Amino acid sequence: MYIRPIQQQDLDDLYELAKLSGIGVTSLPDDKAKMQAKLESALSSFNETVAEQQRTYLFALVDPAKEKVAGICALEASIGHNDIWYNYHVGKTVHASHEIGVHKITQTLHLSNDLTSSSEIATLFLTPDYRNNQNGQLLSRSRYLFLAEFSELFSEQIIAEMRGYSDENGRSPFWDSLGKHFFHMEFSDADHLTGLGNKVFIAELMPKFPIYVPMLSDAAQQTIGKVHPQTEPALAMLKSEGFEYNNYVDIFDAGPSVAAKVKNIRAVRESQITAVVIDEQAPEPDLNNKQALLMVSNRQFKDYRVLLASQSALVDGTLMLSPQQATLLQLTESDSARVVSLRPNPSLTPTGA
Amino acid sequence: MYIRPIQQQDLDDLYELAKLSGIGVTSLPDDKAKMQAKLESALSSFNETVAEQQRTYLFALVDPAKEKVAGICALEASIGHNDIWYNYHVGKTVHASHEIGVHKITQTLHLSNDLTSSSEIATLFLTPDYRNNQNGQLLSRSRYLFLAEFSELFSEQIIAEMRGYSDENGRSPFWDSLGKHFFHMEFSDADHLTGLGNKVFIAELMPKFPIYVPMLSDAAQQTIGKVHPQTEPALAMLKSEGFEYNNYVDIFDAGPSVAAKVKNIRAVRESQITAVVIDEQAPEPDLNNKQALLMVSNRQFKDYRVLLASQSALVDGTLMLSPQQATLLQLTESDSARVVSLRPNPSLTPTGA
Amino acid sequence: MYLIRPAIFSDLTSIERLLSETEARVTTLPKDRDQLSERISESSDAFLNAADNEQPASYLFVMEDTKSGELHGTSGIDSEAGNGYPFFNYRLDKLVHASHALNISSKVPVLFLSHELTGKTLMRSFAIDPALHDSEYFDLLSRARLMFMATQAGKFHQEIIVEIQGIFNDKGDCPFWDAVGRKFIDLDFLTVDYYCSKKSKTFMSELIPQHPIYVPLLPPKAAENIGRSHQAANRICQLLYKEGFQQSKFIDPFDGGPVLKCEVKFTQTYRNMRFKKAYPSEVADGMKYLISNHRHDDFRCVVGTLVEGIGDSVRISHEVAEALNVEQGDSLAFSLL
Amino acid sequence: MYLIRPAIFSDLTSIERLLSETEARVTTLPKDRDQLSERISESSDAFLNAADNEQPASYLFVMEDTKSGELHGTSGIDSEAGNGYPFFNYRLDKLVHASHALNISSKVPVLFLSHELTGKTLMRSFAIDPALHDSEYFDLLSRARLMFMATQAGKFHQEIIVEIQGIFNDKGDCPFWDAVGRKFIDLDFLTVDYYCSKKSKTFMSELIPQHPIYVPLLPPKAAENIGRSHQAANRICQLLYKEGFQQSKFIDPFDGGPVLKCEVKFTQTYRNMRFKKAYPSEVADGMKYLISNHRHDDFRCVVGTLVEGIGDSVRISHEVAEALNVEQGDSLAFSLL
Repeated sequence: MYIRPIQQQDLDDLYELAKLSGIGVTSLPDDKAKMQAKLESALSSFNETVAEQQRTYLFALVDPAKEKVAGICALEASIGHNDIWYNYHVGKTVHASHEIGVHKITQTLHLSNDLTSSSEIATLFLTPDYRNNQNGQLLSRSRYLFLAEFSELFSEQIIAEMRGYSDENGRSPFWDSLGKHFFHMEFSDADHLTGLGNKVFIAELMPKFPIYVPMLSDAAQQTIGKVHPQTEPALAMLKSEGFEYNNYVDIFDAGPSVAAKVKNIRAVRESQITAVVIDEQAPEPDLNNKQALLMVSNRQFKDYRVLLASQSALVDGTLMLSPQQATLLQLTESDSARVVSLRPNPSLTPTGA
Repeated sequence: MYIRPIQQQDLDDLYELAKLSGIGVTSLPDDKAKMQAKLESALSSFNETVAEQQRTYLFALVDPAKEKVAGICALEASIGHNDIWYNYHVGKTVHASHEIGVHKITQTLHLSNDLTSSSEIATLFLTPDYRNNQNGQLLSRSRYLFLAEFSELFSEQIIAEMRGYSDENGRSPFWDSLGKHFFHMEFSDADHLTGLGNKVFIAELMPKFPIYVPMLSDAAQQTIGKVHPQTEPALAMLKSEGFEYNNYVDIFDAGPSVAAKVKNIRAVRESQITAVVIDEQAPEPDLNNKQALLMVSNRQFKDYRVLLASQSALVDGTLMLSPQQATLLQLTESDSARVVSLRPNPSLTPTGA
Repeated sequence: MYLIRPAIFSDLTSIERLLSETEARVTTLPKDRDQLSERISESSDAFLNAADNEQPASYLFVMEDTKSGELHGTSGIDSEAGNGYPFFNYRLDKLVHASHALNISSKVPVLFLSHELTGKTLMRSFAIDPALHDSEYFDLLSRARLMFMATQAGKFHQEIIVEIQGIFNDKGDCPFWDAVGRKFIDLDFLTVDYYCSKKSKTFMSELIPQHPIYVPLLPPKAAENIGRSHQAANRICQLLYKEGFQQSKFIDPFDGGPVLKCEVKFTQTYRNMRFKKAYPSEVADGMKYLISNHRHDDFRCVVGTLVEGIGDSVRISHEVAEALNVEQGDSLAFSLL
Repeated sequence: MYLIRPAIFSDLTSIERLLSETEARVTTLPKDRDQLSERISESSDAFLNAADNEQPASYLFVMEDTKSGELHGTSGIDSEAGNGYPFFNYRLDKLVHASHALNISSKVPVLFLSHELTGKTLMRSFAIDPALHDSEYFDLLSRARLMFMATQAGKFHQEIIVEIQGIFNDKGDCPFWDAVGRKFIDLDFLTVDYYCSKKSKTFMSELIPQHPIYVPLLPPKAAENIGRSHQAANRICQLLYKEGFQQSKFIDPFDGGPVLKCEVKFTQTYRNMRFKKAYPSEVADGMKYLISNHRHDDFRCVVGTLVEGIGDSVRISHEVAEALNVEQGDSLAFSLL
């Protein structure tokens, strides 16, 4: 399996993915024309025919045996330039008086566009058949090597928005307590509209003044900044790379946004550039030994490639690749590679992380 | 020179310091009764006779030759519980329309109490006579070893508020463009009132609605988040420890607040616990060799002590102290110490920091 | 005969007794003796200080039974609501939330904290002996203030406001307070009410939420009570609406009760008011009127009968003349009861 | 004779020519032909749709010289300001900033974005041939709308509002815009004005700052112009104030010009209005009146003379009768010019 930029020929595969993804992954439109538009936007990003801050980099996880797309992931160079980007900023308001012995800290939600111009860890979807062999980890974390290589194309800060809590029936207590009063529709409908790229209605209908959290239902209060149970693993992965909750939440379901400085992301900070040796004897990666895997990128932009190698292939700053690996990576011995361990070394994780 | 908690006997020395500090250091009241109150608050913090979040830990830099206080510094356990803690949160507001090709990002100042319950790197003052021999560095950074040792007494996040820009005549362009319209007084008067602990008038007179930055004078706009030239070194020191501007500024002069997670502060993260050996042969610290100095704390609470030792005194996790050093630190060979290099190793500073 | 006159210091204990007997909430009169005494002293200054229009003045009247000398009610006027500080209310406004794209439009009611009523004339501190609640002396006690304002043209803002108590019960349950202020000041309504009288309403108002409140986010019971008055206020509301008062967009920030407003010159009392000279007489039949003297420092008002003729004087009974402290030829004001 | 009547589709080119000649800013009439034609079509629907009060209606009148057939003016009414969407204004309010501790108190003027005028009756789209600016036909063109509203009781919100143009010059310098909106939409005032006519004012208003604006933070030139009208509006202001309109707390969010308001029933036109039967006659002397028929779908209004007698009909000239399309016995409304 390897990672490469999305290509025009992937359209049918993408459309398959979209149908599989169903609701919940609103960024994969279940509509061929829209999917083509999304694809073209990605192609022009890699072709550098659009301004840097307009770019969406879309990557495919490819099964080389079938040349079939098994999953996709994306990086947004800079958010909030085509649409307005909304979050609630979770602030504090204190009411206090010495005289009558009152001191109360309450949370307040401020409608904000503060995250505008951040970069974003966006869409990720992996076909169920391929949810094994570290494919999810590779697909998600491969982006950090791209960030490390081309940091000048991204903002200093990068964020990821996490799906918020909803119950088994898809009901969001936060929506029911807040958004519903203003949008007069169900959460799933609002979510669907946003997924279609229709965001103007948000500005039109959203309450503009701050919302006092104590005025929401108890259930709603408890979901502020809480992720959907299915999103816990993704959150854990981001946290392991150094992302932290930044006090911004989604305006619909109050799912948290997490943020990091690009330079501080574990996989960016720890990645290193190595010489390349091509050798039939290169060790095969053992996909069951999670801690013994390396991500290797070819450091190229238009022909960006990432795959997994064995930690033992890296000796004294030189990476040994098999001819097959080198071919997939489009690397020769005169090239260099960028590598980092697939997962953080648990013993090196900062004590309090 | 060594660091220890402030003591009742220091009152006269403190009063001397307050007179020397003049205006600009509003947290050192030039009034004996108020100074005594401040002292008592610190004593009860170290005696643990007040609740944890009410505590202010005040430390003295002492010249052992004269047993005289040469400087002081403080840690606030949790801010905003006695008074309301105000900042402006610097947010973004986007006005956009595809139809007429408008997309404008403007800054907005939101009056907030968001930093309430953070810990704070507070007061620091060093007598001019002692501004040499790394005394300033020791005084400031010794606090991190206290944080490392007693992190359970502090919040996860710690902040420091930096003095904002004002010109040679003490005029703050930010104040002149904003605060003055509501307070009808000069910056220095408002600053003085706050220093006296009178903060109620802020809630009474401060504008409560967000302020659009483009509506302020150009000079005021430029000072948002900018420190006073004299505060640049302090800011650099905090940044070298991992503090970063957090988009909160002072409501009067727009000086930035910087923040870090306690666990991520360089001197906290890198500090280590060592065994202690007492030996006449212990190397003397070379105070001119900035990179070769260690801060050593005795890990005690009420009798907290810190001083500088030589890097070469630390070998294989054991610290060699001279008898004099051991006495000042109140350490015996059965005790352990916590040590960290006084300054970050420049070659280990993260690339982008 | 019941006489309205300025409160004086020796009324202190009588007022205290009166307040303990009345059921109505009178947040604007403190039950604390020191503060009550200060209120009386401020009022005395206000009545004496006829020349100075610059300072806010706080007037307190009492209703005295001239036979027994006992007090049966109090009523007051602040020449400037807030007394120089912000006078807080919530202002009910509607925002239109409409989407072109979705073709929907709805009006969302929102409560905005407002100082707009600051500086207007405030009628307050109304408390009456329950035995007189359904009598004409209820009208006398309340409307005497309009007589005073009308005779002292120029000393008062032309717009008068009155805060009417909102919905709460004896146990201190107040749906509006419980849903709004209590989320920020965790005290029950009766305690807050007590602080409002003791500490000043402004002080308390500064503690309540400053950002606008979206009504749809309130529990229905709280939302329903916005602008609703307590049934104990029916009598005063009936009187005020008849005078020409109307419900405003403002409500009390604590209990959600309505603020009524009217311009002095549009009140029935003012419109029906006439000025003539007093002619004390044995015979003084006719319709019932509120009759007052024309003095600022020693204003007095009673209910009496008279016949308005075409001359510049009217006959009033000797008893009325004595109560009002007027002699033949002194100015009188009167308005139909 | 100048006749006010509903705009019809064949007026399109004449209205275009008229707009190009008038100096006044008429943001509510688009200069774009397609949009203008749509406005006329909406208006025609409004006039025909007498039965339906539920939908917002947008009426457009023209003033025609019945001799030449040429148009000399337009004026309009929106039955609901905002036409179902928010109608944006800034509302000028004052907040009291007072400190007990420091014993200071000041009132800070603040502009709040408000939808409060949404749904009220809006008079708009007034444009007149400059040659008629100082004539009585200026009154006719404007006040005919009040005649229409008065004859169609129940179809309009009782409160009428009019936006008066604020201070700006031909070069597009507009101190209020430059200090407020332009900080967020970097277009000069004339461009914005153009978009307001082309795109709809609501569309533009959604782009301007939503948070309240503290007036002390504005440059003095901008602050001074809050609620000030352009001198080109003197004539219309004079007329409206005479009618009984008053300045409200609201201003235009773009140029800061005042919004005037009045209840229909308090306008002079309405107060002086009488309804009688038409009696076309050779002799029709008397004072000058606005005279209109009583029809919704084909409303007409002119200036004519008549003598109001005691009977239920009045004599009007044949010319007036013909212009109004009334015959003997048909209903007439008239109000003193």
